[in-house]
Amino acid sequence: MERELAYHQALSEAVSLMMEADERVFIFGEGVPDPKAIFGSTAGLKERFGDERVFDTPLSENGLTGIAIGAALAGMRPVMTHQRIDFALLAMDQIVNHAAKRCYTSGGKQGVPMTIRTIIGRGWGQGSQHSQSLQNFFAHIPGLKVVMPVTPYDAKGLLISSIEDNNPVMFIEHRWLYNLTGHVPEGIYRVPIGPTKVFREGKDVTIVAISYMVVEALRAAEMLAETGVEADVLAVQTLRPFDDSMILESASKTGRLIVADTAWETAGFSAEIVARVAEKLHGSLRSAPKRVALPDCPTPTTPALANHYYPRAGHIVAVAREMMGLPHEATLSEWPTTVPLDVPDKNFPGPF
Amino acid sequence: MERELAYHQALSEAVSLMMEADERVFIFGEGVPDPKAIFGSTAGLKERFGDERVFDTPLSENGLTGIAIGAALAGMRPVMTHQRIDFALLAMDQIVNHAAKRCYTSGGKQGVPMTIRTIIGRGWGQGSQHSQSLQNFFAHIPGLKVVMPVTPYDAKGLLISSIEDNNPVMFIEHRWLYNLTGHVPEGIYRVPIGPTKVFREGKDVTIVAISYMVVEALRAAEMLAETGVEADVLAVQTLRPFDDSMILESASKTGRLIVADTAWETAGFSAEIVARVAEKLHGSLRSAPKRVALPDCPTPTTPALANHYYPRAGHIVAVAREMMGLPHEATLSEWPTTVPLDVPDKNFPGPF
Amino acid sequence: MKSIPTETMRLMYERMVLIREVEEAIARHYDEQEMRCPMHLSIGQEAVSAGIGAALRPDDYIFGTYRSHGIYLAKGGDPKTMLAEFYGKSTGGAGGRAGSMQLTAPEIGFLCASALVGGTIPMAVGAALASKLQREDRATIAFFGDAATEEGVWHEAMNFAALKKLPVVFVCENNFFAVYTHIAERQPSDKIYERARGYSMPSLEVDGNKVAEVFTAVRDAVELAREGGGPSFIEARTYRWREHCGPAWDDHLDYRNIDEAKAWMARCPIKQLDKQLLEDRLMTESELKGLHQAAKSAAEEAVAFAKGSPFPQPNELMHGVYAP
Amino acid sequence: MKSIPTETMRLMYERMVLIREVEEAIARHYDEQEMRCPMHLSIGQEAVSAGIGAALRPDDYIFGTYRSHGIYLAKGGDPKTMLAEFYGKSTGGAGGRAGSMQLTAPEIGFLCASALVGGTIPMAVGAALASKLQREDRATIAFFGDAATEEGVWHEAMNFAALKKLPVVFVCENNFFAVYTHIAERQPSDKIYERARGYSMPSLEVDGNKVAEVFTAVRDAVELAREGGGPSFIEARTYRWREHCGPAWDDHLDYRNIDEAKAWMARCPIKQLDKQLLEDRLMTESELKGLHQAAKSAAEEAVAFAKGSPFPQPNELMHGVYAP
Ligand SMILES: Cc1ncc(C[n+]2csc(CCOP(=O)(O)OP(=O)(O)O)c2C)c(N)n1
Ligand SMILES: Cc1ncc(C[n+]2csc(CCOP(=O)(O)OP(=O)(O)O)c2C)c(N)n1
Ligand SMILES: [Mg+2]
Ligand SMILES: [Mg+2]
Repeated sequence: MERELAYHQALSEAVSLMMEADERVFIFGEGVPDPKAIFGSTAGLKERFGDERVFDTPLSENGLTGIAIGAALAGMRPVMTHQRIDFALLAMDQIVNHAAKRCYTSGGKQGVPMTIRTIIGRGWGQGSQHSQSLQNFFAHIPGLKVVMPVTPYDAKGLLISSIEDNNPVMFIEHRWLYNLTGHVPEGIYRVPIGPTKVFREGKDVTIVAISYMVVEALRAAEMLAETGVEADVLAVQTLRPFDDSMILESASKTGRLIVADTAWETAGFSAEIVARVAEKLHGSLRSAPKRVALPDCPTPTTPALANHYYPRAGHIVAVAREMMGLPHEATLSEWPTTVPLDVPDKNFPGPF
Repeated sequence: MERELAYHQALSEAVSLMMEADERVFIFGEGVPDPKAIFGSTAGLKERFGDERVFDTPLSENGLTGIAIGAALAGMRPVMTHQRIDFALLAMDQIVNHAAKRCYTSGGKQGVPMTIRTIIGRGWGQGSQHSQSLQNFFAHIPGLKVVMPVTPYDAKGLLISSIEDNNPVMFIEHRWLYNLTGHVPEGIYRVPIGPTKVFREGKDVTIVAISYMVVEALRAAEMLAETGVEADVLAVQTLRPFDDSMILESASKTGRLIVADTAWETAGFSAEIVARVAEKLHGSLRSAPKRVALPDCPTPTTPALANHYYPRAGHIVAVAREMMGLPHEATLSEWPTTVPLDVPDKNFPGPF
Repeated sequence: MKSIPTETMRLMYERMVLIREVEEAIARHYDEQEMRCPMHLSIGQEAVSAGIGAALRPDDYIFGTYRSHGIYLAKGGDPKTMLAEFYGKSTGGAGGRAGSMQLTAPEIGFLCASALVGGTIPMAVGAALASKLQREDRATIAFFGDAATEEGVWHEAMNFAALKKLPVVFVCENNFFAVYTHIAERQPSDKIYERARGYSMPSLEVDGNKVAEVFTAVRDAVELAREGGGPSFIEARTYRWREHCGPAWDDHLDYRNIDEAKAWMARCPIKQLDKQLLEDRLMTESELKGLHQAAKSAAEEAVAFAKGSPFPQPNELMHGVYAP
Repeated sequence: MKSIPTETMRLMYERMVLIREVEEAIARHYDEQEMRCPMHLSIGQEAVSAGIGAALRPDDYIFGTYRSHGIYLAKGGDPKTMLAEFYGKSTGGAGGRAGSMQLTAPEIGFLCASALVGGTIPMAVGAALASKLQREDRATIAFFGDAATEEGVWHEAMNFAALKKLPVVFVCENNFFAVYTHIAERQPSDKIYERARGYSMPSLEVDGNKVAEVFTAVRDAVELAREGGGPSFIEARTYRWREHCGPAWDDHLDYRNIDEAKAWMARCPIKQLDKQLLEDRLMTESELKGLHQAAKSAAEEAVAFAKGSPFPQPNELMHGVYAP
């Protein structure tokens, strides 16, 4: 039977294999070698490769990012972690002004082979400063690559591709995917940076999702299938460079587009997806495209409000049915109030 | 005859009047009181109000932004400057994680009445680290307000509104607008934060522009008018909170939408505008909407490449004519190679 | 060194006990999973907060961290609204929008806490700048941990405060750890106050488990600030007992020297003061018991109040994003 | 203090003169408006660059600032490709994509310059980390101005370099100004090397207009770095002659003390060395003249080369955004 790994295990395996294969690879960041090992995603690395290639750091996000750039310019392939993407905001100068510009401004002479692993999340009272989904900041910047893996298989394959890439890669993981398990082959394999991935095929509606929202989209597709609506579910696992071909193909087939993002709707990457379809498939959509994303407010800590802040499968279902001209089905779009909605699964103790 | 002021004079007058009217207002930033006075936009303030309320600073963008937030929480109304928006990347933690969240996370108890004046630009070899248009970073963040004035009149009126606002306002100016002159009334007046402004009316095509691109859009409208095409020209002077009503009205009237932005096209605010129209005016556009913005590459310093990097009136004209089904008119869309294209006007000596 | 008035000693003791009991109550109830937000306890570090709180006027400001239950209570914060906030109720200080990490109470001068390490340090300097511009003799405390001094913004804030001689006191609670990472893996020396000397301001080290030492140092620094003498830096060396985040004990994770931990616990700031107060006959056994009892019931009352309070309504989600 | 070999003195002199002449050529031609990018000259500060350059091996690294013509030439950079870059030509070091502010030349170990103050300081530390991991005895220079030490990232880089004992030398070119703003308006003290002492690394001050002093300090620090002794900090005090950005004189703007400026110019690093070389009979009048002439023509040759070179083609706009 096929080997199954959890998302976080797939991540550490990818780094472990690359460190074994290439001595230029090393990993560092706040908490990397500590007992929690970035939610398990760096587990075993220090024991395996020693504290020179796997090390903890001071709390200096901007400096550490610059240090990674410098090491990359000097022939290394650093993997660094910002445990939460909110912390990466301290490093925007190094990421956007420096890493992203280096290759072009050296006339193509220099590459910056570095991977920045960072995590987005939701729920469990993390609140406004520990749960933002800032992927669009990076998707807007030429010179960066932006990768957001969904499955354990993709997490490992895309992380390997990112570490081998000669450019700065923002590798954005989702905390609610960490315990997701799935088949992960042994050894080194690559999932190419770029293509959008088809998770499910259907003729009626196209659901394009990002990161954890793919899970909600697949749940929605299940629920829709029960009522005879067949959805195409596509995952944008690379936001930059963005390849819209699969999306255009699917949307022209179904004539209906829903974009589900973990980020705020306004000025988020979901707008780019809708805009591409509007520009390139003018007149071929049967109904107005729609985004399922966050409302314009910071994340509240209390579940009483957070439960009404985060979009779920039910919201996607409701939108899809409306597009199909089907009546609103409360039972499908309302969520069960019996289980807590602020955790990925009921065994989750919190905090993150 | 009406009083005319340059954009930069309008800015300093706004601050001067507010400092006179409200002793809680003060202004600081790198170079604020120096001989160049932020390209003239803070001229005379130190002489007028002294060096306690008008002062220069160390080079500490993140710290200074936090200092402004703290002063605002303690009852002041700071105006601070980041002379280039690229420098504001060092302050993203304070702006996005802190200023933007404070009101909501205090349960509405605290406001953060601060104005961050920052400048975007183009051309004259500023290159990849001194010419970015990063407005969409801020437009994406609930809790911030984002203002981008076009005319001297709006610059003064919107800056006064921003200083009086009880929330953090990103006030984004464009270097190429600094010498633009126009009528500016004496005394305190307000231009409300929010509404989109109509600069010109026409029935054939809607051109929505941001910041300096409004100037190019108006030139394009002139050129189009000569060939019988009448354009609506709208300026989005407030990106957040974003009011799309005028845009929807205009687009449903003309059935054609062009969005001209100073930023990169991919994942920029121009995508949000196109997405809004696609979602809310489904089926009512006669041709595919189009964005006129920057290609996916960092800013080159050499004019030989920069001339092909920045969009101008001619590009807008070409797109509009294509939408109208009119033949391509090289004479309209090509630019004169006789004058340098990397300066706002031929008298400009550079550098910025 | 000026002597410390008896009522100040009593006040500080009372507050240390309140902090201890309230956090123990949080620890007792946390596993009920009704406080659904990350929680960083100050148990073992109470003397730093109590010493600061007693040295301040009600109108002085404090800026804190995600580990601020202690200074909130030491500044006179209400346990009820704090617990209600943790329970996500509309009676919470921020109506359930802040949780523990962003605990804020402008009404007592506790202007901001942050889930970002170092995030509030420059804000404290900004508030001090405001006081100077307003010609008020108010002092501001910037309260943060040892790892916060590794953030560039600490350096920027220190430089600016010294440059402008602002009435701010930087109090660094050095408990030697950032989560599981010892300071030796983060800084070349653990004597943070020595580095602070490079900023042209008075800088000293105190025993953070001796509330009298903390109080005296902060009182003098605050006095200096009020007189226009500019900022000071105080490193209070102490130790965290429980896990970094959450109510449990985590020594099984083996990230710190157990003997070191035991030694620090033996130097419990409350027990040390117990003995002294009794020896100096400032309080009797029964008075002390009484204080502990009172604190414990205040804590449980706060929990009961929180549990009994209503949740905010869904339609309030978008309230308060912008100030009117 | 080890004595400095004659050929090293000659080399440093030669390079100071080359820097001076190349920048004078830039100043002469700038108004032709063909170099269409911001330009920050090092005239008056040549000794710092020359001293650094002479203390390094070809395989050592330098990270600089937007004011790096000096260290580029001092590290052995080709004036032709530099000028061509300023003229925006395809023969420029970066094919016209970098201009002056982001001058880069990996081929000579000049790995990065930045238009962001302080931006390359952590990169230098990262390159030093790479050398350590690669078991190479290469040294890296972090070159920056006085105001760069106000940026948080300087603090973060200093702390990390000291923590890991990395082979990096921080050289701060203190010319007392950030654009028009004197250091007194930015830092409580102008003795930056004193603050650097707080980072557990050797820190000293040198006369930045005396190339021998700079050379000796950098040579010793580089030696220490190669031996695994960790980082050092060197403050080289010097003075900028022309305007902050551009080729003009700007004393009419009255932002600095004219006598102070005159005094510094009287202490011109090149003139001082002239005298010494002649006194010590290391060079003759005519040799010196010869060097100046050679430098001047090298500069004009570079300008001619740049002017004669082709511009990049429009279709190259998107080339090199990503590395293959
Ligand atoms: C900018 C930033 N980086 C990292 C973190 C993750 N984090 C939260 S608390 C903490 C440890 C901080 O240690 P210290 O400053 O000593 O305070 P203590 O927790 O010991 O009281 C870290 C690394 C964060 N919240 N913010
Ligand atoms: C992060 C950042 N802030 C501000 C600026 C604007 N700026 C460019 S050079 C300069 C002065 C820097 O002074 P210093 O570090 O002493 O170097 P010098 O120019 O004197 O060589 C400033 C403020 C910038 N380029 N980057
Ligand atoms: Mg600590
Ligand atoms: Mg300087």
